[in-house]
Amino acid sequence: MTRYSIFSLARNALAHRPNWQRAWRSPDPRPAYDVVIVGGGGHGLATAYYLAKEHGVSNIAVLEKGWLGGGNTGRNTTVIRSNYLWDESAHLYEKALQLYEGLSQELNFNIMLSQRGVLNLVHNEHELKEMSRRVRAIRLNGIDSEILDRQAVKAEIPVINISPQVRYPILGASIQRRGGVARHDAVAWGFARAADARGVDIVQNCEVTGIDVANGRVRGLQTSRGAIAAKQVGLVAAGHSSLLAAMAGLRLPIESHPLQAMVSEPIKPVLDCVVMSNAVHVYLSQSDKGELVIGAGIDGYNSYAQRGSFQIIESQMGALLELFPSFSRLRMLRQWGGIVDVCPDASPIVGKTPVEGLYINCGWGTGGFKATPGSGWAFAHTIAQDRPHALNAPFTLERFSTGALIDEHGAAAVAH
Amino acid sequence: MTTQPYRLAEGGIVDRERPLTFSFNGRRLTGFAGDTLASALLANGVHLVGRSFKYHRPRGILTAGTEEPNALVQLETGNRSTPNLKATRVELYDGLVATSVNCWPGVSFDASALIDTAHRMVPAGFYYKTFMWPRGGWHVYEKLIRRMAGMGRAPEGPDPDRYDRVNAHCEVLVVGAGPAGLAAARAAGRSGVRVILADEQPRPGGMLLNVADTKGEPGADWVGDTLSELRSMPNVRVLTRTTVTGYFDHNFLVAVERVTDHLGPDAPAHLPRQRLWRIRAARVVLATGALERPLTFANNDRPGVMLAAAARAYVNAFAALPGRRAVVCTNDDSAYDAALDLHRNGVEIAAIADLRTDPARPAAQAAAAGLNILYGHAVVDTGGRRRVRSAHVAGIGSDGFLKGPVRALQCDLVLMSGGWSPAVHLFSQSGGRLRYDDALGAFLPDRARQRVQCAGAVNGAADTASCILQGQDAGSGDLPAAASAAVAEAGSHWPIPARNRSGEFRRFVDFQNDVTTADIALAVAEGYQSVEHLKRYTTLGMGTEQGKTGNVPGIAVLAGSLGAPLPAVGTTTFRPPYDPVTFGAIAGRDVGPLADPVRETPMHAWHVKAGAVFEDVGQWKRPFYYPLAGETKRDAVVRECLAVRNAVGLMDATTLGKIVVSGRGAVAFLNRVYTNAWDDLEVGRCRYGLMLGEDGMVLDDGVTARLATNQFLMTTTTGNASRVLAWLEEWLQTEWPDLDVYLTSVTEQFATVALAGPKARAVLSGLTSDIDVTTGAFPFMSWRSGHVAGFPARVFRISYSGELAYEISVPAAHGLNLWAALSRQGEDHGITPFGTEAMHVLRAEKGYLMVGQETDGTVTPIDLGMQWILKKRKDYIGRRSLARSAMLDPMRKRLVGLRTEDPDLVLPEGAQILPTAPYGPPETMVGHVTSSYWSGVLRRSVALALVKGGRDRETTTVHVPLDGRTARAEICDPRFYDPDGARLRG
Amino acid sequence: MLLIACPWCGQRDESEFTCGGEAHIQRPPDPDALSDPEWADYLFMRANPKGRHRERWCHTHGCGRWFNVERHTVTHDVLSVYRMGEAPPDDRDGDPS
Amino acid sequence: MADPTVRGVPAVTLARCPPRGRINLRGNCADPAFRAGVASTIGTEPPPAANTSRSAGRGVILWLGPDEWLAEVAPAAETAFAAALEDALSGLHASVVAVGDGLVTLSLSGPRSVDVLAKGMTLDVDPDRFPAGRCARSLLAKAPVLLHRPGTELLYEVTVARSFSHYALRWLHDAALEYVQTL
Repeated sequence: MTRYSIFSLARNALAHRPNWQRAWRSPDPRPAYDVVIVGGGGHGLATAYYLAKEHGVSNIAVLEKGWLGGGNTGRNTTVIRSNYLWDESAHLYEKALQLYEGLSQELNFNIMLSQRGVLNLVHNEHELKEMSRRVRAIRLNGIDSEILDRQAVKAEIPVINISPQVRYPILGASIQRRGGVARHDAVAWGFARAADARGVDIVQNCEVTGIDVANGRVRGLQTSRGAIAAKQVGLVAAGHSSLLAAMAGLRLPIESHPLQAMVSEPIKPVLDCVVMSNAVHVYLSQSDKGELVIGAGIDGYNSYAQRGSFQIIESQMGALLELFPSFSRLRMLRQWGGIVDVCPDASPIVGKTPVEGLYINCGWGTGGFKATPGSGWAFAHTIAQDRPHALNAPFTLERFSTGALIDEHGAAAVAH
Repeated sequence: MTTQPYRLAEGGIVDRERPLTFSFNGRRLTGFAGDTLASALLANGVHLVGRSFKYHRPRGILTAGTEEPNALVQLETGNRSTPNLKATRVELYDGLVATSVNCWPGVSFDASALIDTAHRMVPAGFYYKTFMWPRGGWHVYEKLIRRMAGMGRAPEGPDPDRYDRVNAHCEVLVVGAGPAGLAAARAAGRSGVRVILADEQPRPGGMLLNVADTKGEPGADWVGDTLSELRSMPNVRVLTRTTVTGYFDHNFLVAVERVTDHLGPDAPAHLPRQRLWRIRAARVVLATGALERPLTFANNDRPGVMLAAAARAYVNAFAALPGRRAVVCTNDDSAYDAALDLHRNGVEIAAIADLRTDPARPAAQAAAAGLNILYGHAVVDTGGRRRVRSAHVAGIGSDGFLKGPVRALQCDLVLMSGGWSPAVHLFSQSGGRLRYDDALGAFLPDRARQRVQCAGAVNGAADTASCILQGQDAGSGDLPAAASAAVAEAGSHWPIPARNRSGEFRRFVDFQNDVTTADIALAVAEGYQSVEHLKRYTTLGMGTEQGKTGNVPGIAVLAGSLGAPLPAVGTTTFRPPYDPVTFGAIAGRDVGPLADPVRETPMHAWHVKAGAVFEDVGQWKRPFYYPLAGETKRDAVVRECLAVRNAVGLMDATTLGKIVVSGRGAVAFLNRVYTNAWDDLEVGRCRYGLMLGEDGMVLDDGVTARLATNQFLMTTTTGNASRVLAWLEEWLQTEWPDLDVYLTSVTEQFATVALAGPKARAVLSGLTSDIDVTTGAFPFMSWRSGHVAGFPARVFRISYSGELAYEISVPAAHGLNLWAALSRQGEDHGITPFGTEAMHVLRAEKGYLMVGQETDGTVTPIDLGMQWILKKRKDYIGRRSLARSAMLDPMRKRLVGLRTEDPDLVLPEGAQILPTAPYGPPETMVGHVTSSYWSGVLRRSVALALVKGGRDRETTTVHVPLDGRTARAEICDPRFYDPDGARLRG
Repeated sequence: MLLIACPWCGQRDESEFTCGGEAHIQRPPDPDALSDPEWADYLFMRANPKGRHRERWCHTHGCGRWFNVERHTVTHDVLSVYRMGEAPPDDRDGDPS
Repeated sequence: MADPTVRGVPAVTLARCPPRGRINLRGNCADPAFRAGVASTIGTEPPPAANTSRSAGRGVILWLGPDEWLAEVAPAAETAFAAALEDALSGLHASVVAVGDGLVTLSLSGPRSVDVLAKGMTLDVDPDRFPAGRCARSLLAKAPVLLHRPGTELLYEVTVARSFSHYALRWLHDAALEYVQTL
């Protein structure tokens, strides 16, 4: 694969006709693979990449029912952070963040990781106590996190309204300076290009219609492009986890809900970090294009429609304008929804299933994008070694029977 | 008054009696009432109005409507400044101030335009290929790139305007008031049902406003008649300046009415600037018309290159000439009408280059008018910088290559028409399927998912007559008749070959984002071949007009490069909104003082007078503490606590949830929702109860009193009041319908005052004659009814402070008076009002749990050391979950007390607990501090914590890292004060 | 914004309702008789179908009644509404749930 | 357009009604004994039809749910009525709870009252769709309300929980400004 660089750009600029290679091939599926990853989103592509790179698995396919990154990878608000309360989550998301920090170089694809800082605003006494608990735990886990008072918040975000007169005044905030945003499509494309370069077959427009299981072991898949035999199968299809699991006779503790987001028209830079508020339910950042990227809460009903109800946008907008009264005359340019698979404890399931050779990675709820490389890295290990890595060992399906849940509702009180 | 050199002497809808002065980029200009900013600029000969997003190329006015990609302006200054408005949509008012966006120092000389010369270095997606070094370096490059991007600016201060949101219901909603929409509204209106007709323009009429009246064809008169009939119908509501912008499930549509934008800053203050309509329609008729498409020839983006229909609108509707000498390039018939209208108004038509060799409808009129028509020809390039100066015309062979010589024609206007795209956006939003019509070269509405019909140009109808026909049918609910004549056939010559294939040329598909045919070819070559990948990789159609002009040409180019038929490539999904929506309008009234309800108790006024500091608990305002002059929070809280411990205090407990549980099944019900047994509770007695979720985690707690054999009064925590009631109702209605129980919330019916402290009895006894408050007659955990301070009251002898205490409930209307009476009565005893913080301290000294502080949804009663409250045998909600293997783990975090080595040290709540001194992260954390206060009565700090192993670890020392240092504390019994509870029974 | 027909109040806006998730999940009469996995199945496992979905809604800001809704999770069409305790309507043709 | 008055009548009039006695009633309307018990005290049976009210000499009964009603009586008589109902319904599965102090009723009248309500309610409050004797629990912006149209004139009663009354008043006032400029 031609390396991307300022020089290759120059070469092509001078060339009479630019000749860039395809970022990835588009092969027809072969009849059999060692490992088949179902789901061509960030997590699936990352899994394939790390399987090839870290574990030397050579015969891998990624099956995508539509186009690469067309699910939540291309629909989220691109926030990246690792400031989670419980040790289990903190370690997993921190692994992801560390991989993100070197990802552009590793993939030779600029994913535009912008560590501009993520602020979590606090609006009442109860939240102040929660923040204190969270920040202390995060720091003792070796992850960066600071507490800001009202004035410090204003210093970080000049356009924010810290007046005590508003309904829910800002009392302070916590900030993870290593947190930030990245270009979501680039993460999928970068992993796809790098995985393809290592021989992974990435097959788009290939929908899985059945999972072949014989005496407790997975044998292969039925797809819209024919049967494919596989020694091992990893299910990584946010928004369709329950449906795929059902094909193997499994029930999951998951419900799929719409999660909505929107962008404003592009404006000159006014916001240099990511701002979140659980209490008033809104979070936003400004893209490099100048659009304010704003996330709302989850709709209350199950849906696979990638669209939600307008009232969610309305209530989130009221909250936004309380924090940023000067944004009132800006305009919503685009609005969309994704499908999030929500677990009862707002933590993912990454590990083995009762079916031998079948592995599942799902239930990331609103936290999937920020975990992408870590999720793929740990899942690849789980598949290659047929046992979870210490990082994802706590995130088993069994925990719902034993009760050893990892309840991150505090972290997910508002969608990120 | 300055003259308007390009303004026609007559015609159009502008009011020449009402000249308006305005400023553009600092230039004072004049227009007329009825002008848009765009038409006024054209009338003044101004074409260079903006700069493109990426290359900062000079851009002019391309369209006459919502689809405008180029002419974006920043309107007004200060707190009313608004970015990125389309000049083609801004109605002119006197004193209007507009400036071009995304250019510095100005629109005619823009420093950033340098980029354009290096454009080959920055093709689509270039940023994915560089800026990767050094590691983490992107954050640096990013700052520069961000400054280049971004179009207009956000205002600096809060928005001074008001916004409104209103719900509307109708049987028929008609979107668009062109011929089809007007006819549809009239037909529906005549049937007597409620009709809403919404149109984005200031005046209804649609395309009919832009065409010169032609004999026979319905025109302005027809619009006038239809409108007056509609206005005479009480069941019809006509909304102008109203854009229907979102089509959601169950025929819910969102429209934005620009109520005062056309009046500018002087609009009456009591009127909203904009009104967001939330419309629920039984049936929807979409008469949204069609949008003309540009052609993709080299340098098709110069100022003065304009869509043919737009030019027609400016001449006919606004009497503004977009130029003096025009070259027309088209692949469909409608451009001929434009050429004729311009010609009629004195614009010289240098040539009409028609890509088609034999147009279906030969342009007889044009020929008759002596216009120079070149069949099989096209504009292949243009000249000029800040304004088009020439158009290069050449023949196009059937092979798609140039044929014959290239002629340069001098001109100051190039009109293009690449056919029409029906405005199917709303139909697509509604879930309707689209189909590609080869003959029309356009996507048309196919199968609908909701109750919606399309009529007119959006359906492919071309001439006014068939639009009206379709409108009538759709309006009366019939299936629209097929169009007698369809949108004129459009040859799909995308892209148009360039003058010299090697040379320096760009053909723009997305004008705002500077996406060229080459960018699309590049994306295809690199494998970004799905429409969605193309869009994301090149930003095609991601501009502020969402690709209204560029999408179909772009997809056509994609199809071309893939060698696939266009329908196979497909279209991208149309997402709301159709047109950008002001944030303020979406928020409506939910801002400022109305952002969220503020709930106050009947005693609120007293608290305010007493100088209370308030705490937000949900929507409630609760007194946090009552500082005296010069007192710190800690001083005040200590004073309040000591008053309760040594004398008496009173607290507003009104916000606690109160639920009357009545019916034969009441006891059985309580047995199921609480972990303890209720059968043996006597009338007149109270009992503490703990509620679990079915997952075994503590949900809520509170005291419940037995009012009568089959009637109980349950209390819940403030924060959970409504949640618990809803949860109980759910169990009753869905699981236990057989249980005879009714639940009634009386939270708001009663005002409740907690009277706590050794002197509480003395105070109470002085205010009641019919309640015997002696311990024997009124023991702990019982209640009595009677009168307090003359008000009918229920008095509960319960305590959350560990002192002798009563909670007195009276009808809410008497709350303030009761509070006052108690304050007066207690004066001699030093009665002191105390807030929630003192309450927290008092209960923490006693080791009492506080839901939400000791619990966080992951804590079981066993973790809290409350096995005593768990029924052994009988079932209750959550019981089974407590038996799950992980719940029995002895190493779960359990509630303990913490005694700091340094008695003066108050540990911060949330502090983490280590088994050993810290040795560097990641540390092993065994728990955290849940509550921690300075105890005035014990003259030391007290703390509660959840720690692995819990009280089995009593007397062991743990380490608590603080900022900079580590504190040591000993695990102990959480009951710090009066452990055996002698005081509250006394 | 969904429009939901409350069995008592008729068509009302979604904002008046609360969605309670999958319907017809009976609380086991004797929880102690269940294994941990069986209990987890009642507590956490959900069908989460793509297509026809039977779920519980409460008219929270109306008559306060809980009832059942059969709704399509892709089109969001409300296929039927029936009261608590009533039997679900027989499966019609349509997406399998 | 802003018209402070429409044909001389104030476009909108917003007022806080004097205190009322109110009793929350639960019971089985299919049971004749229940209906009779209620009728014998209030003077009329509870309306069985959803979202309707019935008035009698002694009070008004509004439908809240299939087994729930709100009886409005003179404030002074609340306790007496509650006691009488307790007796009349004793032995039945019914519940009688006085709630008069917990609720506040606002009245909104005038030709533009419908438009003001429409700004905050998703209910179809069109006079023809919401005729005299109609009532409904719903939301006014962010406040749970009970809307009632007691008579044929254009007057709507908005009943809210006591702690929401400030919000509801302020909200309605703000929504009405457009039509009356000042209140």
